[in-house]
Amino acid sequence: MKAESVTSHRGGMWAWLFQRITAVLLIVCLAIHLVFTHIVGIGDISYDTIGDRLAHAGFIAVDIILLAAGTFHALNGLRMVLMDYWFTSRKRALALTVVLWVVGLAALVYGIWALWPWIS
Amino acid sequence: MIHHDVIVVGGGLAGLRAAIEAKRAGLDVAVLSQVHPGRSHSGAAQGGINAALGNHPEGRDDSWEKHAFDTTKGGDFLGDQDAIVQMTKDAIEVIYEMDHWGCPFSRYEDGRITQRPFGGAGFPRCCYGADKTGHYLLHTLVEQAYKHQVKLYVEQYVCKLIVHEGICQGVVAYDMIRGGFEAFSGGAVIIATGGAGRIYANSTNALINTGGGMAMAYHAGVPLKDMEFIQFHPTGLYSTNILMTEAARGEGGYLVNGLGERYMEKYAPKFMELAPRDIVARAGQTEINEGRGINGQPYVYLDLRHLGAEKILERLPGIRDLAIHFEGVDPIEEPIPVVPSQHYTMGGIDTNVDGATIMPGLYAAGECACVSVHGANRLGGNSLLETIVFGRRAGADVFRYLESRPDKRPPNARAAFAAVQAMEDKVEALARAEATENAYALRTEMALVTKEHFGVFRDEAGMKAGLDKLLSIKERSAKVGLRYTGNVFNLDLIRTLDLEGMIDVALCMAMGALNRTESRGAHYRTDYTKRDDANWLKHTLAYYRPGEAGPRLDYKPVTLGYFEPEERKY
Amino acid sequence: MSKKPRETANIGAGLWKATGMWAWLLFRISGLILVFYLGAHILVISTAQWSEAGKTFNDLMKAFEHPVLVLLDLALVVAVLYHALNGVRVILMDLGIGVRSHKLVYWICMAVVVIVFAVFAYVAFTYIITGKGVM
Amino acid sequence: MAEITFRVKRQDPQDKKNPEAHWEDYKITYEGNLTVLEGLFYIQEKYDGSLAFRYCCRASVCGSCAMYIDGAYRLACQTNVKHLDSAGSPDPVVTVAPMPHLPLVKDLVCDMTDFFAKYEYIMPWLIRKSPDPEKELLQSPKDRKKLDMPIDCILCGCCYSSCPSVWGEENYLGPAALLKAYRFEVDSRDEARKDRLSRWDNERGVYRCHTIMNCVEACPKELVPTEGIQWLKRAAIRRRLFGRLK
Ligand SMILES: Cc1cc2nc3c(=O)[nH]c(=O)nc-3n(C[C@H](O)[C@H](O)[C@H](O)COP(=O)(O)OP(=O)(O)OC[C@H]3O[C@@H](n4cnc5c(N)ncnc54)[C@H](O)[C@@H]3O)c2cc1C
Ligand code: HEM
Ligand code: SF4
Ligand code: F3S
Ligand code: FES
Repeated sequence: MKAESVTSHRGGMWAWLFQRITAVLLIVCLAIHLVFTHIVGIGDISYDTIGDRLAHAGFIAVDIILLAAGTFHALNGLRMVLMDYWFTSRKRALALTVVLWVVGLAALVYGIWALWPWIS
Repeated sequence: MIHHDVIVVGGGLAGLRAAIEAKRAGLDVAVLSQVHPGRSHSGAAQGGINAALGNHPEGRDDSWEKHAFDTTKGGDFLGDQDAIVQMTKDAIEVIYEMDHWGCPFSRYEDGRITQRPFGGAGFPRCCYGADKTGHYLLHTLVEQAYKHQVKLYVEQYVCKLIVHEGICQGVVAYDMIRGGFEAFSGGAVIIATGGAGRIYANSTNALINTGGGMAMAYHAGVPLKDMEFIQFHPTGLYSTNILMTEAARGEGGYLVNGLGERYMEKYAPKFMELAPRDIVARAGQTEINEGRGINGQPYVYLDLRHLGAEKILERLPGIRDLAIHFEGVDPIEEPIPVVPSQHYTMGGIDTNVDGATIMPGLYAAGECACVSVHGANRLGGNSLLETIVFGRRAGADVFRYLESRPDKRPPNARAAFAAVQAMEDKVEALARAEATENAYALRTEMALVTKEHFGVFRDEAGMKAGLDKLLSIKERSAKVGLRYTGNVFNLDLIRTLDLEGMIDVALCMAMGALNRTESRGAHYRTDYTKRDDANWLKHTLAYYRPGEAGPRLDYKPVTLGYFEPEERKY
Repeated sequence: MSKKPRETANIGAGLWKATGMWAWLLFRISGLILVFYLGAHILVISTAQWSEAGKTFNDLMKAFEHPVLVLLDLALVVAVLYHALNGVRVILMDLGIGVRSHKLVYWICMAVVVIVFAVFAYVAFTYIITGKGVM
Repeated sequence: MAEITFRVKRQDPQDKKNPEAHWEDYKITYEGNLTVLEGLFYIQEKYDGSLAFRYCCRASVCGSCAMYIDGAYRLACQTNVKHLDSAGSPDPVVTVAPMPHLPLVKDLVCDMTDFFAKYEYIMPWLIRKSPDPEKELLQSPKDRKKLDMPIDCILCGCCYSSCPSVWGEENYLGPAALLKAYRFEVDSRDEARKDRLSRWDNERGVYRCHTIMNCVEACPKELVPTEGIQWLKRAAIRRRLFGRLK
């Protein structure tokens, strides 16, 4: 063990905390999402039915939360896994974090673009 | 060659406390230990550590004077009273110090340290942390050693002192991890290697308590003092001799024989189970010898059931675990089978109140030393105290010694080199030897001889026979050899090297015991059942005689001055 | 403390018998599956904006109604449920709840997974067989 | 008289001719009870002086003899062969291996250097800022009770060897060191502010623990390092949000 390589990893609490917070958001929103798409609406998913559902502001909110929280949760989760095995040094971990933020924000923008017609 | 100002051999309570004190005085200190300091035998101590804090509701009138008197009387007046007074005075301070360093003692409602009654003490003055006091104290000191950045050399088996012109200048150690012998030179050496319990087959001690430190000093010409006084603890587990702490009786446990009687009524009606250990051990052994063991078997019961599950779980959880794991009985439901077992070596390297030996530069502290505070019999809870008090004093005195030393020359490199060479030659010879004797068989044989002939009860004929056997074992031990010559973690080497020292220590014990024609404390002779102050109020000193089988015995007077010897009744 | 804790003692369990480790490994794998699914999901949904009136999207959705894909969908539900319920267990432990009885909590969570999955499976199989939803 | 076979994993990396791991069988006869440690001494004395293993107290308090016995973390001195799975069989076999996932010194002896380096790194000592009182530092029994679990740690290394987070990342501090940190942070007498916190409040510290619980499973003292680690995570949050650890 090199003491330096331990100390150089500052922080981590916020990432950890947000992983939990997003998890709680996800479990609520995902439940709603799944029930409506896979039970209520099974076999009946199309551009129009989705459009109808999304006409409710509530559903739009759920989907946007799903998108944002999901993206953070997924990419931070991915980061944790990668840092356990391949991105162990401080430099690599930092690079990974930056790349994942870029990917995440891009995904978010793209996702919102996809939902835009219903949002506006 | 590695150099430090002070070399401490042994990382138990005594060694660590000495190292921390010397380090705080500004010296560069190294601790060499055969196992990681946190694994030292001190960690096995269960019951507690004595100090007249007066925290217990019934102990308000306690004082260090009373503690000193109990200690002196418990030791059958063989203890040096100046040392005892020193220890009991320092006791209070060192306990508070350990607390300030984080030792997790158990607590009263008002937040003060708890105390419990212990054998031979007039007041409940034994401070404790559940029944793992030694473990807590040891880890506290390990932590402090890390904090003070004491240099720790772990898994170094020390086997020889480097002596140059009569001054101790370091040690030679076998590096168990990297292999090979290395010289550690220093301005002073403190030996703190603990007891020699393993010279007995029925010991409660750790497997590494072979008396290596005592043997090293002895071979270098420093006398061993009062070695005939071996303490037997009344309650070792029947099958493994693992200790059931005195605290079990302190908390109210009963000792019961095969007839279901609390037999201590016959031997110490006032103190009952809490009489000093020698008396309780003899009582147990008598019951067993006279056929009153449980179902005629050679053991008696330690019964805790009436304490109730709650008290056992809170105050004696460790005891319960040990009884379950090693004897298969749960003390909450069943009585525990126990036998008297070898427990403590009152004797050891002869030192003064500051831990200094007769050899300049050589110090000793802890169980391996004999300042003589325990006299002929140690009271429970006093030896943890001894390790810390005298470890601290030794550490402080080393500083004074190094400051005042007129000769400031660095240790002699040639002497160090020669000592390493001597060890290497010895191993070479062992490896090449045509081994006709088995070191392990000899060791077992020796341990059984001591157990049989130098046990709780001793007599002339038995001890003579035992001594003869020991001498023949000593002779045969010259013919052992090594079966494995690898470098790394060579247990064969370590255990073979141990043998010589163990036999020599056993011989000191045996000859001292045979010579002493009286009964005093733990040394009980059926042919001389009375204490004889006129002839024997004196310490035995055993000197090494190179080339001869046994030691040369000498005697020196006991320091009195505070309490007059009186009859010892409980 | 139990009465005679480990008398016939498997004192300390081995790696192969460690429930917690397998729970975590599956959790990790399910998490990774979900990450890739989320990526795919965003892409698929976004096809709604690729062509006029969501034609590409509707075609894709039609394709997803194939029984094999419905089964795959079910597998995904397992992953989500497992991850979600074990996630709840993890969060409970973060709060200091059920650390000492983590195995029991784990099996309770798994029971919930099975029950909820049964509902989904019932709906899905009804759909595969009858071609209609239950509601 | 009973008989049992010890199947011991032997390896001497120093041995140029045979540096690889291999299993060797030894037959042991005994009467009454036999612990695994006693069995190892029997082998060392009767068959093979080169067998290496750690030992000291033989009473399960020093933590020397942690090994992987019959596929589980155990203290050799605490393990009675009667209690193992093979006990009932006519030809019982006990497998004895060093703790997995640690560098090997020889046979059953692992290299614990990193383990203790991390222990030291976490500042395992009571940190005080205010001057010491004349007598003891008062501590209520309730506060003292919080220490009961973590102070029983014997630093045997079982938890450390069993933690998958340690396998993946050599710089993860591991359960034992973090349990030590907990032991002091939770102590009412400790006055460390950021001193120790900065050492465990990071992604090589508590956040690397994924609550895998192998450590709890492995601990021969039945301790629960995870409980301490989770407490630390909450403590870090308490500190950031409310400015206090405890
Ligand atoms: C089971 C048991 C319970 C006890 N309970 C109590 C109690 O309740 N109260 C009480 O007051 N006393 C008790 N005692 C006595 C007390 O524990 C010991 O006397 C005391 O711990 C001795 O401490 P020490 O520092 O001298 O030696 P130890 O703790 O034995 O340390 C010896 C050190 O020396 C090292 N060492 C040994 N040989 C070598 C070598 N050749 N080379 C290098 N290093 C070496 C070892 O590695 C170790 O670190 C108990 C003893 C036993 C056996
Ligand atoms: C449904 C509710 C969900 C809950 C309650 C939940 C809970 C959690 C929690 C608590 C963690 C942290 C584990 C740790 O720190 O060790 C986590 C990790 C993770 N989650 Fe989720 N999660 C949910 C949904 C999702 C979704 C939808 C995805 C993917 C898109 C996802 C992907 C991940 C990944 C990849 C990890 C990292 C796994 C690991 O480190 O082993 N999770 N989840
Ligand atoms: S927590 Fe348990 S397993 Fe880990 S080092 Fe301490 S005693 Fe050993
Ligand atoms: S096994 Fe390791 S990941 Fe955490 S719960 Fe124990 S430290
Ligand atoms: S030898 Fe001390 S724990 Fe086994």
